[in-house]
Amino acid sequence: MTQQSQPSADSPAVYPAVNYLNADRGVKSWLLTLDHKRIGIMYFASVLVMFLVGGIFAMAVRLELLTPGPTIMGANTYNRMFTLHGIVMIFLFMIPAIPGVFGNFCMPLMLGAKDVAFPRLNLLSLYLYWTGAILAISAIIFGGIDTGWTFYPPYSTTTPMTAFPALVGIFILGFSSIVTGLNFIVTIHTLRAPGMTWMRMQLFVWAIYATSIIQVLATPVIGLTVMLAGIEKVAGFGLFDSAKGGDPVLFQHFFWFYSHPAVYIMVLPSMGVVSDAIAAVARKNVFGYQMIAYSSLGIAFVGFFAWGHHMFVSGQSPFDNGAFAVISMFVGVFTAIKVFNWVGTLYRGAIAINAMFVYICGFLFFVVFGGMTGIAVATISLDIHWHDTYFVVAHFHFIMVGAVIMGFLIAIHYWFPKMFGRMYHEGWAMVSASFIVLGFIATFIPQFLVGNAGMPRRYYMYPERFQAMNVASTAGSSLLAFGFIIIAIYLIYALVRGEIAGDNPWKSMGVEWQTTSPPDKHNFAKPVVITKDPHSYQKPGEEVEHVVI
Amino acid sequence: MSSSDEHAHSARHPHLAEHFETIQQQDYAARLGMWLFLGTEVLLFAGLFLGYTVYRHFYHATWHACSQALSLSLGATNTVILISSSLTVALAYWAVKVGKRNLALGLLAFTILCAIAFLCIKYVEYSHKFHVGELPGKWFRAEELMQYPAANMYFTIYFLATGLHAFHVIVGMSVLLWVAKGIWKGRYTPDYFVPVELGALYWHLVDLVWIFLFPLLYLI
Amino acid sequence: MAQATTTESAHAKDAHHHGTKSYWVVWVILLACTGLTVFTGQHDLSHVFPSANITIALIIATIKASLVVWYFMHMREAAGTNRIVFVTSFVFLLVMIFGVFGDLWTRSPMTLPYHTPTTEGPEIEVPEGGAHHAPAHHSPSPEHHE
Amino acid sequence: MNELMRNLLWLPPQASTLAPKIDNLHYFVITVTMAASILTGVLAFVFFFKYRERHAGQSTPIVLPSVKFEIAVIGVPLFFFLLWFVQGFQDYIWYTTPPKNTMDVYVMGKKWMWKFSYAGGGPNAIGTLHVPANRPVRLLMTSRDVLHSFYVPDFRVKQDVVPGRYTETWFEATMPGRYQIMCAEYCGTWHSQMWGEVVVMPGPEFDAWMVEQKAGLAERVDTAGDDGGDMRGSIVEYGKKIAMTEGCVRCHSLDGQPHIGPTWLDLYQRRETLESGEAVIADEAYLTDSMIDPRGKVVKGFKPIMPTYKGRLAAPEAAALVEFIKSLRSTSLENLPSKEATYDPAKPTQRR
Repeated sequence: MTQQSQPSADSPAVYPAVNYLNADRGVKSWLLTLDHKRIGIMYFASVLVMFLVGGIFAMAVRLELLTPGPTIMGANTYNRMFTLHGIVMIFLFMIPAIPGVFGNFCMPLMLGAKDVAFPRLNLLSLYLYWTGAILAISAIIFGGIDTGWTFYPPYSTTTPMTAFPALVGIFILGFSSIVTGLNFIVTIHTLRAPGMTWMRMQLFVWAIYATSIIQVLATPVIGLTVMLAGIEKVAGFGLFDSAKGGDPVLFQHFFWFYSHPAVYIMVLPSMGVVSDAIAAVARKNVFGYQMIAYSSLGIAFVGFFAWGHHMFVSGQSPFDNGAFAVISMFVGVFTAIKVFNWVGTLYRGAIAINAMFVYICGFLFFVVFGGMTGIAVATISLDIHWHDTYFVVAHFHFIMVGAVIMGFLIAIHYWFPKMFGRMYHEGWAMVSASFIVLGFIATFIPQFLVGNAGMPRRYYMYPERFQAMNVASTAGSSLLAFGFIIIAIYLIYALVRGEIAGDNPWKSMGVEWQTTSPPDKHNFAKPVVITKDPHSYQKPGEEVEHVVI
Repeated sequence: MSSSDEHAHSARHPHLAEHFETIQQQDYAARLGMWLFLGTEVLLFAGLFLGYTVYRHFYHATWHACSQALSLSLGATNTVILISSSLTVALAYWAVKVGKRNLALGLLAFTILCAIAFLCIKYVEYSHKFHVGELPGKWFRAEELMQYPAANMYFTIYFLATGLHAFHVIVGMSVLLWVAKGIWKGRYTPDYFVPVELGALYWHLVDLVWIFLFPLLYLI
Repeated sequence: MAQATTTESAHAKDAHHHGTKSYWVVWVILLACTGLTVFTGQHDLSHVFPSANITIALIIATIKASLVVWYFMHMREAAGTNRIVFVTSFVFLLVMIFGVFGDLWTRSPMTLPYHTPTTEGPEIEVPEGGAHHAPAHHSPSPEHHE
Repeated sequence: MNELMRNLLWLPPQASTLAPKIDNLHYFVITVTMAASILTGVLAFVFFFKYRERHAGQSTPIVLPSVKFEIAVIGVPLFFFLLWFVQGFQDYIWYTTPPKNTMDVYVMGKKWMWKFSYAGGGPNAIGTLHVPANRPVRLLMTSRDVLHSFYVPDFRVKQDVVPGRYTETWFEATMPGRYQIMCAEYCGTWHSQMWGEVVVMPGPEFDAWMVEQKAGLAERVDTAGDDGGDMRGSIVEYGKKIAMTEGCVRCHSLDGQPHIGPTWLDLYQRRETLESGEAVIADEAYLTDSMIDPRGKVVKGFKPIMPTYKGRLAAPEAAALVEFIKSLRSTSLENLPSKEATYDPAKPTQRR
């Protein structure tokens, strides 16, 4: 297939006998592989385990909050639970998930390349991830860490509990993130297929490119911050200790300089996945391709200037609060552009009815609602009431669960046939999708309300007046957990006995669908030449109506 | 290090990895990867420069007094040493390109010697500070600086910045040793020298950071 | 071949074979700059303009740094993307510093760390012509001080 | 309309001059957010039904946005966002500049309690802050150990409390009543119990209270001063003296030895199981009740022989005893005293 040809719908689906999965056997072939697809699969497995671990901590927190008083655990255990929930979910699942799994697996395929630019560095990134994960999780054994995932001194540096293993773990995870970002930037710059200019790359590749820029430029700062917190805790240098002249608010500047761009590291890849998936599901050209591509870069750069809106009530001066608030408003505009263009892509499309579309509808609603509550929280006067309450918790879960995990699920359902060559059961996928969307709403809408009522974050015991909403939220979270269990079941079933998917089950025009699924060890039998714009679905030589809104 | 993955062998060019089309493409990728890595190093030190400027803003008088306590002569000699080592490593890179293998090895040896000299001077400065008690945090007990508020903060920043920089000097030395071994074994020749360039780039960055650290710590 | 930039750096490769004269010249300039910055560092120049010392030192350091980057690190022949990458990292260094200093420059004096609070009540400073605070005219009663 | 929206969004009552300002902007922002997200969700569903795939391989038109459409897509959201920013920043500047004639109160956040002392020689108080209604009150806050955050939901007021420096906030309560203070910045084991209360009294009633407090300050303490405090010996020694004179130590040991009554070492916040089998946390309320009505909640394994101290102990004496019990802590991990974090102020520096 030299030309980017229209996928032949009628040829019977065939499962290639030799592919990257069984090209060479043995555990050593997996652990020392240089194949970006295998590294992607190993990332996939470890990221799912981390999601399970984080989910268990989440359920522990939710069960504890069923009653105002102590329910199933003591105060210190509860503090450890929500801290570990934060650390595991953010550093071990959200940040590495989509870039690590689908960035590794799909991005080189989308570029028409044989592999990433530095395969050995890619494997190093996976090993760094595993080491960091083991160290971070080991914090439970060394007495647990109860400082919250933000490690604010002076509490984090004076608490009797050992935060050191977790800090070292995050330091190592930072390097894994830098190395992945660096690898992807160089790959996108150098290994694009002939004919693929920057404007013919798929939108997922644009999103991964923007994410990698943030990963490379922001992560060193958290590496230094975590190192300083560790030194401060062990050696008492007094950098953030007011008794020795330090300023605790300075740590917050250090921490959020990384952590705000980090939230864009999490959300940008899932936006890229949705851009690709919407074009494939609606079988239509992307509405405003340049706008979506440039808004990814816009979010990447302007996201670096807005970290101060996490510190509106921390004692920051009114001038700086105002400056950060204005800049945060501009970051919101880029997300709004993306949403309008996604909905525009659906206009006059040929939308296929499948589970992915249920997720996409949920994704659109949650991105808009989560995003605009973010803008609401960035309005300074409202933040005085909302800061550190459950309103903020609900906002970032709307973005993290609503947008990022929904995007992760869309990516799984979209590329599962390409990764494993088998198809999952569409009916069960629809059922679990509705469970997930409804469970999500039932979990986090009550948290918005209890946040409005004034319930602060990280509360082990709370006044009775907040109990009703907390019970509703716990009920919602169990529904959400149930939805994830169904997904796990039918995906594992499909892995073993799913029907053969064939090269291009979705009839998508993505470059990654030009090769067999699961793809050969060297990706493409014949080198790919790109002649058309990406996501363009008209058949060659067919005249199609051009509409300009 | 990104330089470590250029050694897969294929028929087209002895050092061309199979997923690259041409050696120029691979060189371009290696250089871009190295410059990105240098960007992350700059941002790693950015945090310490921020800490320095913030606490200098708070404790202006203390900063002035404490920087007098450092020995300017040792700092200046260190700067000269690093600048000269930067020169010799650049010449070594040039020597490899034009094929003068022994000259390149000699120059690299001189650069590594300069690095060792830098670390020795650093050791002298540190031991003096440990002796006098100009130490960070709770160990600070230098009498004459006691009357300045938060004088320990200056030495916290001093030890963190110069400590991290010394660590990078050690890493830079081992990179240069690796490059020297490559030249010695004849792997880096006039038609394949990019890893030498990357090693030189890393050493220049170490020198670059010291160029900024020296005036801020010793002269203000 | 979409990699236009790689061919350009290929030509640049043969431009390398000029002599090493430029390296030595740059080395001499660097040493001169170091001498200059040491000299200016020892004399208090705040009468020239406020915080003159640090500004001069930073200017000289930037000159030295850009010399090292331009000649020693071959930024002269490097591809465009490498330049953008390295410059952006310095831009974000400045963004970080000015973001934080937006806070420090505009804080009210009372909220700065070196404004040493007693454990109980602060000495309320009356800002020049600022709001007249009730307790200003009498400092908190003596028994508040430890 | 205001009440409807306030109840709909579960907002607490508006008990300060700041609350209506914030809530009005809140209603505007939330309605626009709801409208936009519902519009997007509904539009997606409408397109889903209207443009679903009729037959396999159906070709779709190329739809491209015009420049006018792009400008609208950028302009409309930006307009709303900047409008909110302008309104929000105005309210914020109004919130950060206290009026001239405020009454000053120094607030000290300490691991899991709030301490207030009034400027101009007023009384000290733990946990309860008496303020006059319709008069601005300015709080000058600092922390003894870690970060805390002074948060009164009903006033919509929140300000972090940072050790080693002062942060300032102000409010003007409008409705007399009792409003809960909560700590909003995570500060350790009992962060969720670091509550206090703002008692808003009508103006004249407050003035009378203040006069009575100041008069009584010389010989009697309203509630405890600081544990290293400057009042007539610290509250803890005062409590210890009462324990000796009233004979509590005859039955309650102070060092953990089993005795006639439960030991007082590490008693505070300990989970006790009573004769009736139900578990209870030994907090201030339980300790004070047990002094007044000892036979009400007897701990399992002890005989109900303790005499009642109702009428023999005045309120401050009971409070002092509770403080004394709270200070008896072994160095177990559970409630490590926050000693090492207390700060000794660096030497005062001359103004730059």
